[in-house]
Amino acid sequence: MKPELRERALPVAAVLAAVLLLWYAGAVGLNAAGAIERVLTPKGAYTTSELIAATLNMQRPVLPSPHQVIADLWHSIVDWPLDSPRNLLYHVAVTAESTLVGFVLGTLLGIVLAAAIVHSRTLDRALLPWIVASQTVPVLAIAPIVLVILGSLGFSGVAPKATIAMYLCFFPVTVAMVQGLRSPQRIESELMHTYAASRNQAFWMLRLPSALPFLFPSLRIGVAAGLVGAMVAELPTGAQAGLGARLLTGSYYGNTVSIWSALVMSAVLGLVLTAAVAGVEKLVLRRPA
Amino acid sequence: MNAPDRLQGLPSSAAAPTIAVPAADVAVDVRRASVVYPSADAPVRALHEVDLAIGQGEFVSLIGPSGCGKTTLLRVIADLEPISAGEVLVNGMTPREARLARAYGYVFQSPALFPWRTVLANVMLPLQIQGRTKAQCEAIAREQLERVGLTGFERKYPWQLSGGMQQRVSIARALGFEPKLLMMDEPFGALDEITRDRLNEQLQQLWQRERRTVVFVTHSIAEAVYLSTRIVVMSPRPGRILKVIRSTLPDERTLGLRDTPEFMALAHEVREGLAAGHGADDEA
Amino acid sequence: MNAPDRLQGLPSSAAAPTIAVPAADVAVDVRRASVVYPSADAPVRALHEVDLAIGQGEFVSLIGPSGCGKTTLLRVIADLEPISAGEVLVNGMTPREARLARAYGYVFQSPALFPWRTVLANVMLPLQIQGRTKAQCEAIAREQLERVGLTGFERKYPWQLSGGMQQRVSIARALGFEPKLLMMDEPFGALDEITRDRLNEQLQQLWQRERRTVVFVTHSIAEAVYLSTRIVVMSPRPGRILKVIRSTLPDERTLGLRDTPEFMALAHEVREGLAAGHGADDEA
Amino acid sequence: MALALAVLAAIGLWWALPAAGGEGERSALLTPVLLVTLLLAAWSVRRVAALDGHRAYGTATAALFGLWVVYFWEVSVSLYQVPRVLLPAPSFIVQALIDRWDILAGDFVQTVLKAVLIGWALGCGLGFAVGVAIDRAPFLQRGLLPLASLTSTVPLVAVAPIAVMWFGFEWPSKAAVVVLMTFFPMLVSTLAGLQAAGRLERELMQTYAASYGRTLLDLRLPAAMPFIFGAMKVNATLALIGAIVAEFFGSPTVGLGFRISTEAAKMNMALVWGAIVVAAVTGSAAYALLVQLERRIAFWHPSVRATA
Amino acid sequence: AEKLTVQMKWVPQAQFAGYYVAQAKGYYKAEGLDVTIKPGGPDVSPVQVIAGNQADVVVNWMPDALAAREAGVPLVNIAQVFDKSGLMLTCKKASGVTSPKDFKGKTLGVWFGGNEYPFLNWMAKLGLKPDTDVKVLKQGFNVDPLLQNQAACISTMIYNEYWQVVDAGVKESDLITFFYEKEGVASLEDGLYVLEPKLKDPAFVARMAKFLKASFKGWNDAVKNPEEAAKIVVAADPSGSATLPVQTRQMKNIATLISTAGTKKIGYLEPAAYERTVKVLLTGGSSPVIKKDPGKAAMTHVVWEAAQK
Ligand SMILES: Nc1ncnc2c1ncn2[C@@H]1O[C@H](COP(=O)(O)OP(=O)(O)OP(=O)(O)O)[C@@H](O)[C@H]1O
Ligand SMILES: Nc1ncnc2c1ncn2[C@@H]1O[C@H](COP(=O)(O)OP(=O)(O)OP(=O)(O)O)[C@@H](O)[C@H]1O
Ligand SMILES: Cc1ncc(C[n+]2csc(CCO)c2C)c(N)n1
Ligand SMILES: [Mg+2]
Ligand SMILES: [Mg+2]
Repeated sequence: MKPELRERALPVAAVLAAVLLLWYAGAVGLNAAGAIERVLTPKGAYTTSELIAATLNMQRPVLPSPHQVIADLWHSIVDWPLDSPRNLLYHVAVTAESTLVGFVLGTLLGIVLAAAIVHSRTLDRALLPWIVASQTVPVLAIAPIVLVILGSLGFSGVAPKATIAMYLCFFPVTVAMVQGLRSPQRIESELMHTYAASRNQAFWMLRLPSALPFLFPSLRIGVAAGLVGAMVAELPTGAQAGLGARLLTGSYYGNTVSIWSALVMSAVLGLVLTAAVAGVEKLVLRRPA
Repeated sequence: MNAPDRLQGLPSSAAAPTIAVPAADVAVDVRRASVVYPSADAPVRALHEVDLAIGQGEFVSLIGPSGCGKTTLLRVIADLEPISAGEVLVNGMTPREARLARAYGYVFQSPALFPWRTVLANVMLPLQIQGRTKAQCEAIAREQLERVGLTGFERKYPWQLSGGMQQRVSIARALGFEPKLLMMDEPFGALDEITRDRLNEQLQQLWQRERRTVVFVTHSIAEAVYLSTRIVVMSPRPGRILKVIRSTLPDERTLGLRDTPEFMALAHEVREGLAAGHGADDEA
Repeated sequence: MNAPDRLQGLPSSAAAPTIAVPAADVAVDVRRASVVYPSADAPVRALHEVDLAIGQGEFVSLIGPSGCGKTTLLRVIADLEPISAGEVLVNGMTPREARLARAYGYVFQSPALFPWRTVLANVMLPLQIQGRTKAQCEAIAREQLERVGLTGFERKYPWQLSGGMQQRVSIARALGFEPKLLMMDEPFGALDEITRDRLNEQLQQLWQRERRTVVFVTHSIAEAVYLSTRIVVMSPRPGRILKVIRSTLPDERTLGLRDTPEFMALAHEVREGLAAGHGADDEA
Repeated sequence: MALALAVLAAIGLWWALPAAGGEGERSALLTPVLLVTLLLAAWSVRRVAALDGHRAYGTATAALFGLWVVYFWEVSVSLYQVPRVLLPAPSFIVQALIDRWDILAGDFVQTVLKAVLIGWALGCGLGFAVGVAIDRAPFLQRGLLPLASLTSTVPLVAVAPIAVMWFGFEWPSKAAVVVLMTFFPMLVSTLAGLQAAGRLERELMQTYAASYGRTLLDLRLPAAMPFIFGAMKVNATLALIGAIVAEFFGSPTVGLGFRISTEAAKMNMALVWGAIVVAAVTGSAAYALLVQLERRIAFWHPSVRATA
Repeated sequence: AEKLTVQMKWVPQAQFAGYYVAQAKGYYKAEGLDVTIKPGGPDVSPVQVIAGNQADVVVNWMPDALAAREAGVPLVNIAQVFDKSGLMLTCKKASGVTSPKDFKGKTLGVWFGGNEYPFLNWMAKLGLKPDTDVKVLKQGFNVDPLLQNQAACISTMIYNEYWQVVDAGVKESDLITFFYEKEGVASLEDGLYVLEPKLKDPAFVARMAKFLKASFKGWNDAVKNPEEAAKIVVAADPSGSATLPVQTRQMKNIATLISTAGTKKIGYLEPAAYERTVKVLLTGGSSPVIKKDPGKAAMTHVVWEAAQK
């Protein structure tokens, strides 16, 4: 177990180190102009190390340095109680909730749609092109309207946000599942055919198992898409709670550092969610060596 | 012109005129069936006006050069391939109805095991589909696996088996659910002679005991002669029946029979038919 | 204990002590090689301390019950499977070096054709990899396809062929690039007897002409006796060599030979060995 | 037959619409009629779907279904008097499409031809290239994959303002967002696709001592094609959404996203939906094009053969 | 208590302090109202919200409201809290802009979505053609374009974005500003709007009057005591991004836009100011926000007068 851990951790650590290095370099490069203009006075009189120090600790940097972001994260998590809107974890929880609800609904919808499409020619021909078209409708553009309409239908709380998350979530799942459910080799389908297996049996015993390798990658993409959807949906709910609202207000108040800490948090949340899906995948597709 | 009478050698009507066959006695009735595979260049005539009637309880072997349409004929009977012309009846029904009535079992030319199922679970599959209880399924599956000499491999996955072992799993799977009509496409092709002999003997005994109808594709002349009540020799391009040979061997058979002159004469006849089929090929 | 001397019957050294074999003459040298497949339940000992030396220009057949490790042994020589213990040398090199030197051709137990390539393009593949010109590749491929009787199918895709035809494409592919060492895993398993005889004859002539080293897996005793200079009988669980039979037939062979008493005696010997192998299996 | 019946009912309903009088009873009366027409429409779609023999029948089914959706949208909007600022009737949208086509054409050029096309090509190309490159380096794979998956979980609403900050207002910042969005799906699919070649096929190439490049070219890439096409298709829709949404966060005064956001604020919903229609048609067309291309290139794959 | 929902135009900040103060201090409750304040944001359209029946009354800018009227959502102004515009163009002196004449050839950041018409009107007045004489950017909701020097000037509010520029480290001496109010192209900002048909219902009018009464009280308090108002706003921000010093400063700036605070006239829409805004909107650029004069139908004093009792 140990060496395996090292085998996995080492590359991640190495790449992470490289990224941090690049990040610092980027911070110096991108912030230099602003620092020279706004921070380093009198103009022109500064040493290189002063410049670097200034770029890495600006009030309103183009790209905040990693330690600024980490410090901000740390303070937001440690300095406030968990249920305070100033604590980032509070917003993580809000976003995670709508993401998860949307993800579960989206996955179910995706699988059901795929199963229906695979089994019904009418739906395959009539629906599939429109499902594709539905995804080319920019969500953010209609999210406000969708939220208003959902609101007038009596949905409130997580439901509207989860709906948007679901809308983004179900598509990759549907596409992958349609492909997966159609992936059984001809001879395998014919075998089931000779048994006069019912559609139901063929679905559970052949189509679904052979679709699983397609399903899980799509779930990983789906959960990420759901997270994006949940955050997008947080904007037109009026900048209330959630990581999306944090990003918005951070950007609005010009607080670059808090944008980046919300960004890092959302990425971490995404990573945790995909890792959870990957864990389920390992469990389900587990085969003895 | 050269095509033999489609009822030639049918046991219950060896002497009777063709029309006299009572429908109840005919398990499979293929009438002037043709199959054409469309293709970008020239369409392939895989079967051409094939006529064949197989009685209940018969053991019919199909033999012929590679690519002559044996698999296609089996697939037509099993409702896996539509015919371009002609008519096919299975137990008096269309192949489709027969399939839905779960009238037959089919062993494919390649094993077609599900990689996510263990060996045992693969054999249990058709039984589960028929809705038997889990315990029943498992008992039958274990028994069948023992028959093909795979006890101890129940919990392995298909990819952990050798080619011949996979083929044996596939045979066990088809035998397990005791179909009235059994179709087998080169089931013993990947087996060594000893194992093959053993399974041949078992299949022969099974047929003895239960008189199921069997349609059997093989490349081994000895196997065909040993097992069959009738041997159908086919020739390719277009795929058609060249000759139907009625076995003169007694129904009760042992492996020892293979050294008898009667056996050898039959084998010789089949070989000649085959050679003729190859000749037809070369002409084309 | 029962394991035969690994050099038993090696032509150039039939009488000499084992160490005297000049390295240059040995094409394949397997020394106390074992392969264990790890498994969740009990690990499978697919090969157990196998000893085998194959001289340049020999035609060696491996025969044995299904699952006895024939494919595994071939894979070990071809550097497709690592050995758990022992040593394997191919032309004095490790299997890996030999593979990189493109020292051999391999025909798999199943056809392994690329579905996106036509039949012709599939046969051209190894030639293209060797960097021959397109025209050359195509000429050779067409010639090989003719040999296996598939002229006219060049532009079809694999899924449009019957099982036997696919297998023949795979044979044509392996023969096309004229490897010094040829490994064939049940190449003729899916073919009818006539086609099989024809290809047997061609293979025999090829070997006559060019004296390539061939390691050949088969389930047909007749085929093994007809083609081989030595026949290796294996037995399963754990996979090991039971017996090595040196052919007493002349190098020059025709199909007629098969009716000679000498041939039959050899076949009998092989069959006995096989039966013994099956006995070993039943004990386990 | 079914079609004719449904169309008849639909026309009847259409006439009844303006004719029906009083506010309240109007919808009460027409709703059952609407439902019956709905059933007839569904039936007609089924019948068309059952048709066989020609490729065009598939498209016809989809088109018919779409027409019915548009029809019921139109009817319901006027029947239930949905406010125009929430959901305009299709006829309004078509009107806007016709009247303002010059504006929308400019937006199309700005958003689709510049940002989407370039971003999509770059993102897919990069994802593919990196996938092929790190396929050989398990070390990098293990290190980069989690990181790359981060790029897909960073929501585009967060990236867009940053992209504007770094790459300016013009299309390069939108293209950058698109690159980031499309990169990860392509990377993951490429890696999965490269693993898709069967063991036997790989071993065959091994016995030929085929070089890495040869194996890649002759075996692994062809085997990966269905996966790569899958990613390209998903990316086509992602890229459109990405570019449009990115324009919400600062843009020149042209572009589909600009149009949608500014016209929405001016309550000009017909033009908003007009822009959305342009986006949807573009996306669907791109998708259909890729499907056709896939049929040509991955013709051998069972999933393609099954539907061919 | 009677339920009432009000939709803000932007995120919770001192711009809406009056409502938050009235809520926090129980003025609404005292009137027998149970008020829900919905925060807004760049993606929230108050018009859509009220059209979808998700709010009874909205805070909106007049250009947006009048455009909505033309698009079929009959909004009516019932009160105008801000009687002055806080909108301005902020430029860096380093860009070379010293007066509106220097705009030619420069890049200017503008808020779109109805807010661009005062700007277009101004450009028409200056004789500058957008996109040829000046390059127009659709500005996001922050001030980065100016800080990154992507634009010579950007739109700011006196109470908010301007200070963000300053907070970012740009010295006020390095900036030059142009007020719309002073250029004569201003339009009315934060006012309260309801749907016209509802005003037929006396009960609705009465309820709105109570709302106005309490809100005005809140506004008066907020103007008088900015520190307290800021505290209330910060506490009401669910995103946790608002800070006390920033909101205090904003409240003080907001106070300057409500010149009627503390008087009887608070919230009264001057018909002259209304007409001036309509004129600006009718003449702005090539495609004006509104094509026909709504007349007096888009405003009413009925509710305001009822609130005076
Ligand atoms: N899907 C297909 N598309 C086109 N042609 C096909 C297809 N399947 C089979 N064929 C052609 O039909 C002919 C008969 O094939 P079939 O599989 O029935 O032969 P077979 O007798 O079973 O041969 P084998 O003994 O080699 O298995 C062959 O020539 C083959 O090329
Ligand atoms: N990948 C694997 N994992 C685990 N066990 C395996 C694997 N491949 C083969 N085996 C086992 O190794 C043994 C030898 O297999 P091998 O394929 O060499 O047999 P074979 O002699 O070629 O048989 P056949 O004639 O049936 O092809 C078998 O018992 C098989 O179950
Ligand atoms: C998309 C969009 N951006 C800016 C504004 C202008 N605006 C109205 S209220 C407000 C808050 C002031 O700090 C601002 C900036 C708008 N209406 N819509
Ligand atoms: Mg066949
Ligand atoms: Mg094998």
